[in-house]
Amino acid sequence: MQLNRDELLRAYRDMCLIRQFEERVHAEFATGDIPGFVHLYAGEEASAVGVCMDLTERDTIASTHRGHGHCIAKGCDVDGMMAEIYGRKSGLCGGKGGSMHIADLDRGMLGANGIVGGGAPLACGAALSAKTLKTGAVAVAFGGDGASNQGTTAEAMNLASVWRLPVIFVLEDNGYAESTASAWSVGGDPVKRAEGFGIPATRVDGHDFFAVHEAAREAVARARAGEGPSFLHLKLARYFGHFEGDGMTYRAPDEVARLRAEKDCLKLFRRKVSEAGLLEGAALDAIEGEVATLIEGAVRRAKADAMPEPADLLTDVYVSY
Amino acid sequence: MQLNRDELLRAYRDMCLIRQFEERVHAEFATGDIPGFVHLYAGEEASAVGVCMDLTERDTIASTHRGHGHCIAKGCDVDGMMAEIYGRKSGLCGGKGGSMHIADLDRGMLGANGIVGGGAPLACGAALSAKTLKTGAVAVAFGGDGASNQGTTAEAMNLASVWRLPVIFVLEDNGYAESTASAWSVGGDPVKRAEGFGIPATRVDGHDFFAVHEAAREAVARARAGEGPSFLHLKLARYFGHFEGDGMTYRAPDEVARLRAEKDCLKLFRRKVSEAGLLEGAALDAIEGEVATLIEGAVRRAKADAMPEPADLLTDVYVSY
Amino acid sequence: MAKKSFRQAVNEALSQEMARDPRVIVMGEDVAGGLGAPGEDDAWGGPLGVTKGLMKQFGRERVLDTPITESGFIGAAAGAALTGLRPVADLMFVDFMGVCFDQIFNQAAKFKYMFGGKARTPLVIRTMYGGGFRAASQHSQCLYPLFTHIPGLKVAIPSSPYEAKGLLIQAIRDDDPVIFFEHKMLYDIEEEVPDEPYTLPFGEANLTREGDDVTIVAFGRMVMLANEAADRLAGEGIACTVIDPRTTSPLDIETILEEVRATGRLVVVDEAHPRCNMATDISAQIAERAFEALRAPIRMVVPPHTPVPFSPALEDIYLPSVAKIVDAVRAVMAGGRKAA
Amino acid sequence: MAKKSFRQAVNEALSQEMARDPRVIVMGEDVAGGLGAPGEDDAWGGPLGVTKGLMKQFGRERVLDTPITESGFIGAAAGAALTGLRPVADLMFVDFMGVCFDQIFNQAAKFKYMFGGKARTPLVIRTMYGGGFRAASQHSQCLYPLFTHIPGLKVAIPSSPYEAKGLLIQAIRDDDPVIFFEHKMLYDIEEEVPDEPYTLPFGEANLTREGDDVTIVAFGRMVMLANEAADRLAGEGIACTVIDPRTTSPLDIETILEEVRATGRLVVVDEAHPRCNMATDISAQIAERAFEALRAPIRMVVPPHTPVPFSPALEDIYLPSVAKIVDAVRAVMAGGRKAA
Ligand SMILES: Cc1ncc(C[n+]2csc(CCOP(=O)(O)OP(=O)(O)O)c2C)c(N)n1
Ligand SMILES: Cc1ncc(C[n+]2csc(CCOP(=O)(O)OP(=O)(O)O)c2C)c(N)n1
Ligand SMILES: [Mg+2]
Ligand SMILES: [Mg+2]
Repeated sequence: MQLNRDELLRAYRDMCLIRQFEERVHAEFATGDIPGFVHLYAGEEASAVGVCMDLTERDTIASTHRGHGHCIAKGCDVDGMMAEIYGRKSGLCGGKGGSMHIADLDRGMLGANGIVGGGAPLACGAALSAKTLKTGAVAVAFGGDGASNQGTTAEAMNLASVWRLPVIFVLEDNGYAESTASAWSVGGDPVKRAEGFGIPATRVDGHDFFAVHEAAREAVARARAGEGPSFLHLKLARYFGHFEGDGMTYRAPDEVARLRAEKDCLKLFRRKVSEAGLLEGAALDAIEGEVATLIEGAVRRAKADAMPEPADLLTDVYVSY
Repeated sequence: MQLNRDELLRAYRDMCLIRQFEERVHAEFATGDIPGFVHLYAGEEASAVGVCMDLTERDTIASTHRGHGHCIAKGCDVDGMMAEIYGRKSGLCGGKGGSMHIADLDRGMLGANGIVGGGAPLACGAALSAKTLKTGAVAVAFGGDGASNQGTTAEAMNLASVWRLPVIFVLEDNGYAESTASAWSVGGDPVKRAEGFGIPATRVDGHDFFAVHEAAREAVARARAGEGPSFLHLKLARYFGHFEGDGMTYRAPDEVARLRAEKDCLKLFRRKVSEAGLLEGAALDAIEGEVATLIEGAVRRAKADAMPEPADLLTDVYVSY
Repeated sequence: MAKKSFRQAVNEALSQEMARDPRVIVMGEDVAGGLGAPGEDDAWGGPLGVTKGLMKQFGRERVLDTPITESGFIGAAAGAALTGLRPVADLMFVDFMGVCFDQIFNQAAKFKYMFGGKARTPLVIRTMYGGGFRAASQHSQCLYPLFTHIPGLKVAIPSSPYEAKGLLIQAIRDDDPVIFFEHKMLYDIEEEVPDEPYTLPFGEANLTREGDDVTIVAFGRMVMLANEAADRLAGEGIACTVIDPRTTSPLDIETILEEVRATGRLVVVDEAHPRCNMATDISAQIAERAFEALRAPIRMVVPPHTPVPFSPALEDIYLPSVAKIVDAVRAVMAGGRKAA
Repeated sequence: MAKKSFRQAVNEALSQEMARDPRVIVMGEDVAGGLGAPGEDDAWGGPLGVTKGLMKQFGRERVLDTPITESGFIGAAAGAALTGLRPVADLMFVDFMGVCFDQIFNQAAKFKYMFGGKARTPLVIRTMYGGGFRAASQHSQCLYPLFTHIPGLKVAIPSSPYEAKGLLIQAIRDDDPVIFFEHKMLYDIEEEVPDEPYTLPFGEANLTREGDDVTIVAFGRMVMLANEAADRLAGEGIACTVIDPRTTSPLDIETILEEVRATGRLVVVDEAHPRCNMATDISAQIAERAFEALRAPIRMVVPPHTPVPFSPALEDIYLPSVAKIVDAVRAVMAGGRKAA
């Protein structure tokens, strides 16, 4: 374990922030105030935070439809995110994008993506920029088990392999694509596939922040050293439906309850740091409290913030036209 | 070696037919009479003929831009092919398709394809028809080393894997996609990729008809038995340019001459059957003579045949409109 | 006959055609759902439940869930159509066409022509389109002009439950590839729909209102808005003919010509992006062929040339509306020349 | 200044912009060629040799050959554009857009809007289009209407070597994604092209002929045909204005309006499939905005609604031709109303 106290606190804070953000959006969505399709990341926090831990603002990530966690882990402003989800002018995208398109280029967050598999080629492009401009930056492509079957993912892996791009493919295998189990939809083995493209690949327990971080750290180091792409297959779980409104009848009745009880990444983190005597419970509790205040504020502000104006409809299509 | 005399004669005849067809189209193209893009298959005959040997008319193949060999191996009429290449009304597609779109659905030849990687999903569809309608038929998707990097290929492999389709993916790795070497463009190993999708895969010497046929026979048997897809990686070589007009400066100066001398599939076939005492040289020579007559007739007829009429422009767009 | 929702009408069409013809199969992501999962089988029936129940009726051999691999399975549907099946493939949102368009426009659409007429490709691709769902730029587009552009494709856009059932059954029985557009805001709309199977012909427009002053042409959900506008305008003494062409390819331009010759005034309502869309297509054809009959400029009611915005505040003003249609009709009534 | 071919003009634009700005890179299948192969490096320069020599000048780090993986590398170009490079990606034939359209129309085109204005995506996609090459249905399409339809994209269609160089340099310096269409039958056409770099503005039409009787609008290779038709018609005493809009998005509709107001007659020549194409787009805009000025129906000279046939005998009659343009102009001169 190579993280210092501050880093550990930051990791826990970010994971809590994601969790509470998502639990709250879930609750708010139920009131009918939040428009559109919303896909929540709760349960998968160790992935976003573990992977982004060693990234700087110069490094980039390409995210998915289930992007809130990646945004937070990459440092996006939580008020701006919440306002965006509510469609407010103060949102990170001025209300034009919504949950599925949150981006913050200044933080290296290249966007959630409504197209499954859409992000992997983009991450290759960011990696190409880094390589060509010799910035030393690394790019990460997050994608789900469903996305792993999309042709774009395969193409991006081969491209990264032959171009030796500083890119990391993170397969967040939460067991489902919509209602379809990855056990059925993913033929063979993602790790073998990646190796088939000539990419070093490992499988990691995605509930375990430390395991994720360790694997990501190696991959980041490999990328920074100019040794090309890496692939991580994280096994993890989502707690809510595919999108808000999904009844989740395809899951076992007690499945989520059991996951929350036995596999929860926050609980696991707490157990590990306390067993290792690294952080005391009070510090972690304090973080949870701070985070709650933050989220409360974000929701309050988002609800109060103004909607975009009619004139906003026509701007931002082109730089010039 | 499980083929009887008639089968061996047929195999040699088909390989000769392809070779002479292509050598002749090469020569005719140089005269300027043949319009459009033409990609020749000469050198790769053992693949088409070896793979199609155990297929019947019920079985289907999806081909590529380099499709003449697949057409002949699947039983397409050589006159109709030649006329099509010349854009004549008597062509297999009435002159509307040309070299890149020759098809003959009655023979299970689902079409050459101008889109690299376009055929693999179509072959999955034909395999799905066979499976759903319980015809016992098998589908083959031919594709090049270049096509192996296309997302459609990966998608089709996964689909075939999870649907357990009776389909065989044949990667004709002739070392180049246009002027780019497969040694560069194909990251990792195609056999491992296929295995990564859960598909049994083997690498075969694509110059050796018998090796190809043996591997294909197993794959066909597996498909007919309902055991799902297979993958064959054939290493072979093309003798002409990527398309007619390609100067091939990217190849070593003596590369093709050496291949013709040392690796030629027809020579190898002759050597093997004569060493094994299966066919005598005279029988093979006779075939070459017959084939030459056939090709001569095809070219003569194609040149003499009528062009499509103006009214043909507007037909065959829809069944009804 | 009973009131049925658009969703039910589509489901019924599928179910009846599957019962009628064993070659009809349905495939797509989660068209049944729950595959390989521990809970309910047939858990989804598509994200909005349109195909729910088909799997229980016809089994997984004819209602096939797919991996997320649109090129793969849409291409497979095209290949299956070429070899004896009559697949109905579900492209979920038409916005996803960009990952599989090749299999549609270079493969399925062109088989027949490229192969000299020998192929038939009885393929239906069902897909959701349109705005109002707050689904943002990548889940709200119309894009039927892109498919209408392509020779070899047919394009149907039902405007109501009755239309949906009849047009879908026609699409399934049709021997050409058909892209079938379902507006996601229509699924809960109800009307009387016959229980028995019936077809509505492609290339024959439907007149939902008749009036002497102005001809309005609209597609899909816009027909509803056009009818509402016509009702409102009737109160002002302006009598509108509303034409629902039902299919954009083939397009019943003859009926539109005839009506425009009668009214001399045309408004075209199109929810698609404004450039090279159906509004321009129809305007141009009319301007070429019924020029002398036109008494006022043709008006197009279309969204601005921007992606679909997420925020309800923006999406509401982005979309064509009853008020915009009413304004356009008033404008063509106000301007223009006398009757010939 | 020297005579240069369209091919040379494109090559020179790329070379000069790469020299000027280290962020400009070129990528695509065999844009150099010979990678990993035993023979000549830079063996191809694309299938028609347009990018030949760039790799020798700028090295493989800036002239990147790619595997056959259009979604992968076009998407990578979009991602690179978002993060500091100015990629010129080569889509070889526009017919291949179907395997990578998503990265173009849902990603690159929408970044700026979806992200609330914060992105810029200085991406150029060069691509060959058009018929006459006997390249059949999957290598002869135009398809620029599909890109013109999409908000967020710009679309340029140079009609000559001079236009090609100036428009390509503009495209590369432009901060929005541009799809740059090169007609494969134009590559060997020559004209005077300045040696130094210059830009031609987007959204500003070019008048290649001026005359009082009829306005002809044409795109790309069709401009050449329209000019020829105008020359031929001049012999009959019919004076044509020929407008080359240069870009379809943005479109300089104002210039077209102005000219149509002057001549009262419009012929639009479009090599693209006839439905929802640029001919309909322009006709519709003119019919809406210059209706009163029109003295005759607008005529569209377009191919029939069929895929592009292979046989020269069919392709020759499929394509718009000088004769067809001449006929259309004669027809609009014959019919119609008196001047207002
Ligand atoms: C190209 C495309 N196909 C289908 C969809 C619809 N869709 C959205 S999310 C999703 C499932 C994605 O599964 P996975 O990649 O495992 O991510 P998860 O939702 O589990 O995080 C699907 C099918 C889409 N958005 N884009
Ligand atoms: C989608 C697509 N991209 C690019 C091309 C252009 N192209 C035609 S053949 C070819 C090379 C194909 O290489 P490979 O698959 O190895 O087949 P080979 O030509 O060697 O038989 C390319 C790039 C195409 N036709 N379609
Ligand atoms: Mg998943
Ligand atoms: Mg090859």
